[in-house]
Amino acid sequence: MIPLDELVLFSGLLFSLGIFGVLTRRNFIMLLISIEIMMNSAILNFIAFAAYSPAGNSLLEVSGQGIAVVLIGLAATEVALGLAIVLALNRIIGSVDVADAMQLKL
Amino acid sequence: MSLDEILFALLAGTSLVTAVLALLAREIVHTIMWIAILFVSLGLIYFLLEAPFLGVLQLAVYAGAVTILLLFAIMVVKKRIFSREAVTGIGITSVLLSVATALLLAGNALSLPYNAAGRTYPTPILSQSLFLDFGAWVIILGFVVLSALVGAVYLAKESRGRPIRAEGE
Amino acid sequence: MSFDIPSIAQYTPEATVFIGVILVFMLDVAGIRSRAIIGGATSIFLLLAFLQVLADLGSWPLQGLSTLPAGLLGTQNGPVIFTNFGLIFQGIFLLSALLVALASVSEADGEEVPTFYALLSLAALGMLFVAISADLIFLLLSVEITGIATYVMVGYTRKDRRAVEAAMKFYIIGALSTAISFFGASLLYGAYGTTSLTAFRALPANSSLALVGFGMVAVGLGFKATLVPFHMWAVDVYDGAPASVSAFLAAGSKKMGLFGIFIVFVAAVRIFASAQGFALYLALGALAVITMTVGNVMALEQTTMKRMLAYSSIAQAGYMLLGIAIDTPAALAGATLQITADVLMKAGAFIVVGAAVGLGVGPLITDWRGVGHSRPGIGASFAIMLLSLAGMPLTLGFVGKFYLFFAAVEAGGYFTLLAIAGLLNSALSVFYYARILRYMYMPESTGSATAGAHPLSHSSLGVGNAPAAPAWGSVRDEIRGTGSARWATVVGIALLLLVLGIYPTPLIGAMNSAAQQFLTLGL
Amino acid sequence: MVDYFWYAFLVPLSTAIGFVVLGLGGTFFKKGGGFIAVIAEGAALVFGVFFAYQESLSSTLYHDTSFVWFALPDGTSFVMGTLVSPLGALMLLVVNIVGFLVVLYSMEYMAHEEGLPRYFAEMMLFLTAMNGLVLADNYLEFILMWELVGLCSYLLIGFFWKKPEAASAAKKAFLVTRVGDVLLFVGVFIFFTSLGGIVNPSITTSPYPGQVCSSAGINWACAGFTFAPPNADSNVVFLSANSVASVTAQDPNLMTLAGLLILGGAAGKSAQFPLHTWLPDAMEGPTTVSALIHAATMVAAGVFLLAITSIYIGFTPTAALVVLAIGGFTSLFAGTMGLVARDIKRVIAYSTMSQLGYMVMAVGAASLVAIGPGAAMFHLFTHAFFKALLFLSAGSIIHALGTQDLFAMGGLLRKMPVTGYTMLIGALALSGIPPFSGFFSKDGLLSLTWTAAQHYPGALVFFLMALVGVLLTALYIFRLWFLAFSGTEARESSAHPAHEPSWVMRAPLVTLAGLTLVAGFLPLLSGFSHLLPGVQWGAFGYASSGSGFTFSQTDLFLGLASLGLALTGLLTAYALWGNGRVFRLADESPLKGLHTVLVRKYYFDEAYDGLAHGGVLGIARAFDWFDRYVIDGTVHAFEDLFRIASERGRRIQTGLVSSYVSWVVFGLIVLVFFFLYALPYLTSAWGGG
Repeated sequence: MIPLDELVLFSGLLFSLGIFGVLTRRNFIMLLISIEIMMNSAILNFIAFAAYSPAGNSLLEVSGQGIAVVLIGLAATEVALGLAIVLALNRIIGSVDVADAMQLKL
Repeated sequence: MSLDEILFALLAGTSLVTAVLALLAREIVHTIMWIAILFVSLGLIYFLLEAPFLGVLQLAVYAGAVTILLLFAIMVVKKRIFSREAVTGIGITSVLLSVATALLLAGNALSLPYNAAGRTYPTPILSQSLFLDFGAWVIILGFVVLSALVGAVYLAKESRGRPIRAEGE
Repeated sequence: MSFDIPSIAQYTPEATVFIGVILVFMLDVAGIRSRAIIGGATSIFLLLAFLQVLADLGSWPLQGLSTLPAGLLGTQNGPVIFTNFGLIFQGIFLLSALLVALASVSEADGEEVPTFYALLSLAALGMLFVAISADLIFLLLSVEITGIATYVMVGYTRKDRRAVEAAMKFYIIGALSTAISFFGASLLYGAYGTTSLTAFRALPANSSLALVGFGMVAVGLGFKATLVPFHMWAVDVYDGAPASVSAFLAAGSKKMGLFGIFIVFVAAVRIFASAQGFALYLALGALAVITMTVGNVMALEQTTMKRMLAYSSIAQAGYMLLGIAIDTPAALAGATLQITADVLMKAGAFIVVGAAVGLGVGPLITDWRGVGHSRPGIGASFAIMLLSLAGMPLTLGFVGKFYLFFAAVEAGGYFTLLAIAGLLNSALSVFYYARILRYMYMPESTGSATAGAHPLSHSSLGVGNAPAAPAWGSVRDEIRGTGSARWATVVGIALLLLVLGIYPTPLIGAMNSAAQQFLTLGL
Repeated sequence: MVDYFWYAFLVPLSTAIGFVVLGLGGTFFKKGGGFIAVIAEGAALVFGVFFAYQESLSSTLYHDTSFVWFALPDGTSFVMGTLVSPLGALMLLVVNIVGFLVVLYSMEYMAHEEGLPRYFAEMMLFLTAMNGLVLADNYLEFILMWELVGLCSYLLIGFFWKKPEAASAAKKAFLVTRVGDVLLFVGVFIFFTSLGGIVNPSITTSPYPGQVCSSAGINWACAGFTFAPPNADSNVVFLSANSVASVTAQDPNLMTLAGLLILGGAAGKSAQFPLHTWLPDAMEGPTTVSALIHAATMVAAGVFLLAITSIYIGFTPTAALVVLAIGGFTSLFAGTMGLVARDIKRVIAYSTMSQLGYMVMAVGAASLVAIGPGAAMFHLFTHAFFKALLFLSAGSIIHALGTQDLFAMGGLLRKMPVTGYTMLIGALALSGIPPFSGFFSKDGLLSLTWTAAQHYPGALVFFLMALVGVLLTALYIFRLWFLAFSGTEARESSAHPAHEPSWVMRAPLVTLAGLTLVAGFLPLLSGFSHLLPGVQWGAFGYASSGSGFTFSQTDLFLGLASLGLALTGLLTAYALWGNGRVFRLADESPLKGLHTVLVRKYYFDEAYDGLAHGGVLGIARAFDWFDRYVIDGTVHAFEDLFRIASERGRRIQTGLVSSYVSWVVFGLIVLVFFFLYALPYLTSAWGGG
């Protein structure tokens, strides 16, 4: 069995990589991908903690995996909506670069 | 080191490397490929964690659907699929911020209070509880999907008329 | 949690709103695009849900109509819990959606109408679920319903470049915050083995996991509540979005974030109060003070009305956060009061700004010169809203702020400093609200025409002006310009602010008991 | 306890109805609905006089707390109560008599102005707030009304909003009084936190050792301090016995601080020394507004506040002494400025500041010797009438001539006899010449201050200042009167021939003149003296102490000294600006020595200018400098600071979503770092729990 601290360390690193991506990339699709990586690290956490959760009643024990199922659905939904926004943005400014969408400022 | 741990080390290593490659790739289609590998290796890790249902779900939804969706979006918005773009934002600030996040989370992970033995959950119990114990979450997720659906259909639809240019443009 | 028929009855408000959504879909399929029909239907369903919530709260004269089973209040049932506090917030959320639905009936018809109202109702539905959640995942998912609906609402004028840009920014920061808060939730799950908020309260803070988890969830909810430094999207989004959507974001979605912070942190506060003492109050208090100060200072130099209102809305979030940062029943009741006031003030102000085009007023603050004279009804209503925002007595804004600061002083010690910071901030905010009032009622530029004349303008000059013509003509123009539904909403909000400001006793009574129950009974 | 006091809310309600009617539909009425304002204020006057009369008959207070405004979870509730007290009843008389006359006067005076409905609506709102203020039973309600009064003052000063001077004067008044208001809030907070919630109604005896309590209502300090009865709901009631009992258990330094902060609030509204600068500028408002708000009522609210708080101040001699000092100094200081003003309204405005200084001084003295603030309230009462009279007379001149420049006037007595003589009565009363009311009230408060100076020698300096002020008062007001009325014709040709106004404006003048004549004798009525706790009938050595009159040589001497000073001032003014024979014109033959007067006038004018430049004006300039650079400078520095911060902050808002993300991540890191490391550290540093 994989040690829990390694799992959490791994998911933390994955999360930080996601943040790195959000901070550095200007392409909207890349931002979506980075956020998906972050969501995946959260899902991984839930599954990992579910595997190691302390003894309790049965309802609580599996909830980590249940949450993970729901989160996968949520993340996919978010991507779909994000892509719709990409299309709308691309249609108007002809670009998916967020640096091209800077009219609102000051 | 057990087989599980070796496999995990391999998969985690693959995941991190592919994530870095995906985020640094200048060709967005390459990013999609790296990300697909990342999703697959994550799915395999779920199998290692005795969560086969989630592993399958990960492979189907992420490595399958989401990747294809992303590729599709690129095809729609880009005139050419292969087009290099600059990674513009790597500055000292962004690197510092992400390293700081990593350090905080890593420090946190290394001070975990317990490391109990693992346990397994058969898929039937999970599926049963999804509709009984966690029914509320699923219903709420349904509402999330509904509003995303309404919104995505609306936004993606070609609207009639020319774009409005804001004043000041 | 199982859904038998008796238990479904307790979800009457949610079901009513959802039936409204389905009706809108059916009208859409029937090819109806009229705002009067769709908006009217949505408003009716939101109103019914609102009345049902009032009945559940036992408000006069609806007290007999509650559909909540006896003994349900205050007991957790799976991921949901019904409390008076939550019910009050359900009312607040429905009110904000209702106001926006009513006011947007006056906008132009178009293909986007069904989508707009369906999403508005779905967003309201999400907020209703937030108000009854007793489980962190349930809470965050419900927040996500509203989040996703509002991302699209911001960009629903999809031909407007600024709106789509705003939607894009909102979406990115929103999705990022969602990811952060779910990561935090996973850590909390790891620390406690459960995601039940009531269970959080019962368990000790046994690890740094919980600390980090609470911090990350605070980021995700703080984004919705526009706390500094998670506020930067708000200004651009409120600016770029259609004004009615900005009204909904400022009045509804923000309050949802604050409510989320309340119910998550009331657990955190209780846990840490024993283990960590005072420091968590310090963090929350500092966050509140920073938020209000940044909001107020930044509002000072804004040139466009919407951005000014956006910063003022950020500042208001700071005041409301004081409710949990002080953590007494009085403070929580004061924050709820302030939230109620802010729903009316901010929704009203953004609706007025949305009507500006119809009134022939531009987006700049200076464009409002003389509006108080030329548009008496809207001008007076807007003035009341601004006075209420500034916390002038006899308005609901004053009652909320006074109550909140009073609670801080009463809590004593360090909390007195929070009250002083709040008072100083209110004093600062008067500057920019007064500036608008001055433009509206004292357009100084016209002074140059008579500046050369002798200071004593009256008999010595012989220019006895006849009293101005009766104002009904300009009121009629004004209603035509804004649309009757929007005009009525704005005037109604202003009257409500005054009436509740002069006689807030029933409101306060309800909030006091709810806050007390919330802090002592359980979630 | 008489039941009909329950209806005391009718007084503010009458004008509130007037406000609503005029505010909503003022434009539909002819002449801006002036008659509606007169009717509404007339009703308020009838109710006000009725309740004041009932209060003077009964020797009890009426206190109603049935209307709970809102309640806190811990049981503290805020009550919008009604308190009919002696001082409040007196104020009801002042506010409504002057208010009614001024509203009546406005009907003609303001008839040709633009925005008349707005004017009357704002006047109604002001009167509502002022009546509410005097009937308030706790500090919270008081502050609400106080703020509303300030708002109306701001609106009315800026009534001619097209005039930049008026707009800036309104802003200045708003800002300066705001400073005072903030001090007041803090003071009240201190009272609340240190006195709130303590209920011990059994203590009704005097806390001053050795004080003999004769009869209730006369020696107010001995009346058991039941100015407001104890009230468990409303924690910040005025002066209830329980509060006083707990004052003695308080930290004296804290109480001194609270007293000084309250003084700050009063100084802001009553234009006392450091916060006085707004009042002269406020003369940019219509003259009627100056008469009602900036002479008789609102500025008096500061004195009223000090009076109702005087019992708290009395526990800390330091605070009382400071109150006395501020008042005494202002009375002299404002008088010197009054000497140099050219604008007729500004002269009266300085005189208002000076007279308010006397009242503040008297409150301080009353606190020091631990008797009721009746002397100050008596002067407030008489001053309201003669000052309103002076303003309305000045308004009559301005209405006729269209100028406010004193040196453009002259010889008006023949053309405007009613205005001239009524203004003369006002001037005589202001100077303190018997039998006009000002003599009695000023004499009373001077003798009180003298008594205080016996116990606290430090007060002597300010007593002397006030005494010199008496001389100056007579000097500047008669300078004004002589310049305006003596002679036979105007020094400059005026665009409008001077004429007497119609009865609508004359009636208030004559009524006020009549009141000025009789007001001084009112304390002889035993009922009325009940409204003036602690007042001394100081005329020529006779002091009334409720039961009878006692004679004192000190009082006789003081009365004579003050009268002598006033006469000296009058005669000096006459020698400088009038002519002996010209002055006699008023009595005998109005036809002599015009040429001489003109020459003499110019001569003294220049001499006076030289003197002013050298001396008085120098002092005035120093204060102007202080006002402009220190007070305004501080305000501007803050404004600039925030503006720069705001400008800098705008640059962070780049519009690039990635930078927003950076801030979110930054916030995340700070928050998590705090939770992970700072929180445990702070906990160990401060200790848990």
